[in-house]
Amino acid sequence: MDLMTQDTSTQVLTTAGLTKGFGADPGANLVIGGLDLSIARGEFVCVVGPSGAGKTTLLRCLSGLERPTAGTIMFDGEPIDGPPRHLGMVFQDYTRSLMPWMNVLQNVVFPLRDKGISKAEMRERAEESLAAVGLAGTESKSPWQLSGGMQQRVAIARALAYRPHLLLMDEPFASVDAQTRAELEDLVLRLHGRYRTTILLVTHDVDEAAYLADRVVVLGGRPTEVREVVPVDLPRPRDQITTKSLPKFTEARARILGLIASR
Amino acid sequence: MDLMTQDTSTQVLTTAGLTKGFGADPGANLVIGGLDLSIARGEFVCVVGPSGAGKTTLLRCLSGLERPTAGTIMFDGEPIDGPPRHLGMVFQDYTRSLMPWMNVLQNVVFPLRDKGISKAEMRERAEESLAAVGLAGTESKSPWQLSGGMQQRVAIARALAYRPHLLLMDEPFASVDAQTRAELEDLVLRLHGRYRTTILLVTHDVDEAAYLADRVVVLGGRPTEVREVVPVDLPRPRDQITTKSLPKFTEARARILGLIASR
Amino acid sequence: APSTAPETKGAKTPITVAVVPVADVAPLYLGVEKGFFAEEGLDITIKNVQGAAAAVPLLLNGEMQFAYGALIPVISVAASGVPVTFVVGGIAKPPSAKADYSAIVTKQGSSIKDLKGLAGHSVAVNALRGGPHLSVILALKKAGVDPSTVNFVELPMSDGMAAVQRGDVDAAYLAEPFTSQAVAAGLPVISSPVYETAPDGATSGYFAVRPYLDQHASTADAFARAIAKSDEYANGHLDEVRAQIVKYSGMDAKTVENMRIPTFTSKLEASSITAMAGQMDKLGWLTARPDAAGMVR
Amino acid sequence: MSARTRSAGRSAVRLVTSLWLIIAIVLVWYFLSQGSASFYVPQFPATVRAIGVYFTPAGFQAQVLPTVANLLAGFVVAVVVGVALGIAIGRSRLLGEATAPIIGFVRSVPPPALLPIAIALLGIGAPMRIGLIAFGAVWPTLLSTIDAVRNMDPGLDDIARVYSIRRRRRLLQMVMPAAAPMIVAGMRTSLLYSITLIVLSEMAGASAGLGHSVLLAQRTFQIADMWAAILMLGLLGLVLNVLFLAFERTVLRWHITRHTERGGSWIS
Amino acid sequence: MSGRATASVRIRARAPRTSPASARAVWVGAVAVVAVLVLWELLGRLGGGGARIPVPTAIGAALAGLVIDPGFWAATGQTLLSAALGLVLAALAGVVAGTAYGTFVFLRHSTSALIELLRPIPPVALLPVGLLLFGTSLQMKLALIVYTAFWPVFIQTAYGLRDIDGTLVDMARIHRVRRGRRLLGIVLPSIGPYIAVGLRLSVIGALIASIVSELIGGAPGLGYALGLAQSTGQTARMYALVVVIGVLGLLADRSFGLMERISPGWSPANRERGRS
Ligand SMILES: Nc1ncnc2c1ncn2[C@@H]1O[C@H](COP(=O)(O)OP(=O)(O)OP(=O)(O)O)[C@@H](O)[C@H]1O
Ligand SMILES: Nc1ncnc2c1ncn2[C@@H]1O[C@H](COP(=O)(O)OP(=O)(O)OP(=O)(O)O)[C@@H](O)[C@H]1O
Ligand SMILES: [Mg+2]
Ligand SMILES: [Mg+2]
Repeated sequence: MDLMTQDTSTQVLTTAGLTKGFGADPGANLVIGGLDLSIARGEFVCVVGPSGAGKTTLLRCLSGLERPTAGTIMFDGEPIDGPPRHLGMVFQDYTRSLMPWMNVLQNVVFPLRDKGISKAEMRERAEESLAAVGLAGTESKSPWQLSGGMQQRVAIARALAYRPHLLLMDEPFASVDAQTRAELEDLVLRLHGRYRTTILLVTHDVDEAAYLADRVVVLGGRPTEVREVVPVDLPRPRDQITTKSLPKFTEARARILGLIASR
Repeated sequence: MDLMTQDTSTQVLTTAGLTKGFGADPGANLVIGGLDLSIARGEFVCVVGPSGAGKTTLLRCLSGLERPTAGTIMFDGEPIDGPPRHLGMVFQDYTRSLMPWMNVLQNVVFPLRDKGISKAEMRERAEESLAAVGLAGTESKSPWQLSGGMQQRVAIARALAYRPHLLLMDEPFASVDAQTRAELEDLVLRLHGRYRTTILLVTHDVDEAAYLADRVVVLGGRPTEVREVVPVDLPRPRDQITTKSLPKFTEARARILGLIASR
Repeated sequence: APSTAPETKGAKTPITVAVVPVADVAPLYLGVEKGFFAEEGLDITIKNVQGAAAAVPLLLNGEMQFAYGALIPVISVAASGVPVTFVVGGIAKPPSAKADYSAIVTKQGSSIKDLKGLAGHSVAVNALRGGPHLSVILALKKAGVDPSTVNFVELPMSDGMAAVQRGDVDAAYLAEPFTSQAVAAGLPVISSPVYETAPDGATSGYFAVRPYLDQHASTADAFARAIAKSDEYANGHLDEVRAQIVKYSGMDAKTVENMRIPTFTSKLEASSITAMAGQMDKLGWLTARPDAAGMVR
Repeated sequence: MSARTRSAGRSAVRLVTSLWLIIAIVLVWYFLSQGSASFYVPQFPATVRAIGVYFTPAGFQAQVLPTVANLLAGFVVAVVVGVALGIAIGRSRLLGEATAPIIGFVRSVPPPALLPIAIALLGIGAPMRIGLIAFGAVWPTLLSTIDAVRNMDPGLDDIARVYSIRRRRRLLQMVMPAAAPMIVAGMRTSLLYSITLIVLSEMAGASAGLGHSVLLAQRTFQIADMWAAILMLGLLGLVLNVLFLAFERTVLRWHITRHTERGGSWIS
Repeated sequence: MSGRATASVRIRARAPRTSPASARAVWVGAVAVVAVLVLWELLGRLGGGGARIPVPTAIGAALAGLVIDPGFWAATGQTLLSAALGLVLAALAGVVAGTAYGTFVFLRHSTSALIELLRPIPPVALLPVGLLLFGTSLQMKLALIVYTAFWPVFIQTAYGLRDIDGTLVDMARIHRVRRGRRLLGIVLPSIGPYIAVGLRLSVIGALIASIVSELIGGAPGLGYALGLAQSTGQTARMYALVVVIGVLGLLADRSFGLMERISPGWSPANRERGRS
């Protein structure tokens, strides 16, 4: 784990000894036990790990939603205290993160309000990002009139329309079909390329992790630690056919799979 | 599409011209348009199709939860009117299908009550199925204290403990890691082999569909119809390594992928 | 500052009087119609309230100037330290049992034939520690019955007759219009308590608070004079009284036709108050003995 | 160990924060009323003395006990009827449509006008009082239950239907828990209504009781007595509230812990 | 594949839900009301002397007498006006105070004991104080109405705050959505069903408080008329007034029920799924 030796000046997000437990005595029921991680500006990091390992918990801590039991989290060189500016997040529990009393457009636009963005631009951004996730024309539908995968894409569209500097995504493509998933992966890659957004994405799909990331963080153990960080040294821009046929891709993929299976 | 020519006496579930629309004028807003399908007793059928195609809607109609706009559904030779007996179902929206006022064990045991099953057996079945999905020891936790993937597995455990004759599963493994997913696939296969349960499983993972199913139903079109039914002629019992390395598997997989991509 | 002397014609003094819409206040309405109050330079507004106690806050805050009330509740108010004073009398003790607007009634065929029979039974009164309650107690004493053997039950007068008929209570104290309704329904009357127990002179009156009276003595005098004139006129014109009652209470003419109309009097003696207060005190109803002389103007 | 001292400290802080305002108000009252001649601000000592009467054995038995018994009985009837009827109405469209106008009408009848009806139907004893309290207090629970049941997550019904859960179990273990947060809110208002309805219920046929004391003191202008009886009603409310909160914590444990552990305040 | 080709796909046209359903509601409700009235009339006529509640036909006659009296309409106007005014004030205060109470822990802990002590004070008991302070004016009525109508909204609002989905709050925090916007976009819609129940209770509370204040305090209005009828033994007229008040309450309740039906189309009760 050579993360700590990296130049920290370019680091957006750094954790040191991040520890998190739940319940009346959090110290005794640790979910995450002393996790060190650091993410550079503009980096695309994927997180993989078994179900229940603490990936969501990690994201909640990094986003400032949850206070760690011990350890520090630095964002842009300052200790984090509540969600920082320009942070976007796609929640794993996407159905619950949509407001049933708002239609799709209103849901997407909601975070943009009060941010000094003109009505016209809000609408434009929302429509653009809805179109990008393949939901053009659903603007006036209610969330509960959409299929599961469509709801998930609304949540993604909301995060995209927000144009965050740091984007945390918790299994964002879990409920969409293979074809759409590939399109969404490429969409996120384009976003990353265009705006240099720093992205942290949790996934269960090893191919996806290898395809998207600069580095893949493999979590494991009890309490959870960073098992290994696998650098993915693939050229950008990437695309589904060429990138996935590169030997380096297969290599990274195999390495991650091996790490996961060895638990 | 040679479904209609099959011997219908062994068919558990048959639909003819199944049509479903929503809204004030369902006829004008069709989601499913005249779908014919028939599933034999003990068969394992996977359903794939783009997000928003109407897979969940189809499952809801088949389970008797939703009334079709037109067409008929026969269950064991009789028109369906409400959920039949011995039906198990894993909902796509698994978080919502667990009751927050019950702990994990109570949630799993809940459908078993009043069914003439002894307390001891209920508990045994629940613990057995919880262990099978890798959740031994979480019995007394509340659903909201579990990770997304764990909640999904509770929902699966509930369906398993119920020992249904017909099991409908809506993207049941969407939120679990690759390793666990493989284990759960094998678990479902064992269940299918042991009890001859008829299973209809919706998935976005083509590999999964090919690995599990006797036949894969590919949905597509607008309104949705059966695009094609791909028979998967692989020997049972199957296992992750051998089965997936058979040429027939690759063949089936490629065929399904081709059908999906051609939309 | 409405303290203009009544003699100043033209600008009339506006006053508001709080009443309970029963037959007792008919002279007030009649006097207004006959112009007795205008003659005294008063521009009068009449407002209904639930009872004497409910009127007190309105007198205290100056929204109303006079209120109608029976002796007992006003004595209670005075005993608690509010400086209330009667300005003029209201109704007098009825001249005969037959003319009594009050009655204790029982059920048809009841074994209770007189007050003696009430011992060990229950009687409904509309307000415990109120005038009716005291009347019944005094009537019982007079008949030689220990009041403590009687179970007094508080019940709105409008429900009294039905409660007797159903047997919820054995007897009930009623006043008009319920007395005549009960008589018409055939309920036996076993006592006319007000006639039997009330002191001579007025049993009710119009009262005000002393700070007001101190500043507006002439208005109070004018009011008292107008009431006296009205009483006199009313006592001589019962038909007009009934017509007034129909008008302001909304009762139908037939009911009012059968009602016993009280005798109106403007004379209110301090001795009546002393006597009543003494009885109340004996029963332990008062925290302090009010100054009876100070309660009459 | 440190956890225990921390929690002890926390409950001490809790005690202080929950009492300081009351203490402050009592002090202000004490000093303001010292020279007061106002008939509506009774002197503090007189009021305390009047309250003291209720705590003598005789006073407690005559004035407090019957009132509390009727109150609790009325409240329980209101809650049981409200929840049962509410579930029935909430789940049956026909019943809902049939009862809507009757409910809307009946519940707007002013309580004082109910008194004669109650007397006509139930006499003047305890049943009438309990009936009046129950009748007046049933609405919050009833309306909450109807609304909660109607707004239940449809997913729950799906589960019940798929697994053919029996009606009884559906009611007890799905509908009622799902509706519980809102039902409990309604019950809280019902409890409040019950306490205020005591006064009405003791307007007829009573010769003792807290509600009767309020009326009697008002009529005879015993302001200190009136405030004493009113404060007793307040104290009664306070005590019942503590009991209710304990009940609520048991019934809604899952709801409350979920809210505090997952979610927290919207304003954070 | 011959089966599917047949053109005879029978689409069961489901009529739009709203209008015929509410027509049915009126119809069913009317039948139920008539049934109750007939039962009452029969019971009253057969029950004989003991019951003192007049039968519907007698009340109907008194009602006919009322509606031709212009004073009655003026009284109705006065009662309704003060009730409506008080309700608006109480609802605003209840939502604001309830939200603050449910949100701020220190505030809650500091005031809960005091509130629990004050809440049970019956409005009727406060009347003398109200009369002293405000007389029989509109303010007195309003004070009593606001006091009565405030509590249900307050309690419901405070409870509703516990029922906000944590994920929505997290979503708002992540996007640094302003508090005001959270309040409008998340908090109020979430607790909407709670407030709705509170309001439905309050609207009747306001009406009743308006009437009671007139009945006891002597302010002009329907309650005043009711008190007059009661104290002068005009039972049929009294019940006719009760009927009028009940109908007013019913109308108020219905208008709120209608509001509820219109606004949250998203509420599960109005969704298509789960209604089969
Ligand atoms: N509020 C809570 N109270 C108690 N335990 C919790 C709570 N939240 C999470 N946990 C526990 O923390 C662990 C990690 O949960 P988390 O949701 O972070 O897992 P995850 O890695 O995201 O899993 P998945 O891939 O299934 O979503 C789980 O064992 C879970 O039970
Ligand atoms: N209650 C409803 N009202 C209106 N439209 C609905 C409703 N339910 C579903 N739909 C529409 O029906 C279509 C199919 O939805 P369904 O949930 O069956 O899709 P799905 O195939 O399961 O998709 P996914 O893979 O994303 O879960 C969608 O376009 C959706 O918008
Ligand atoms: Mg997770
Ligand atoms: Mg679906």
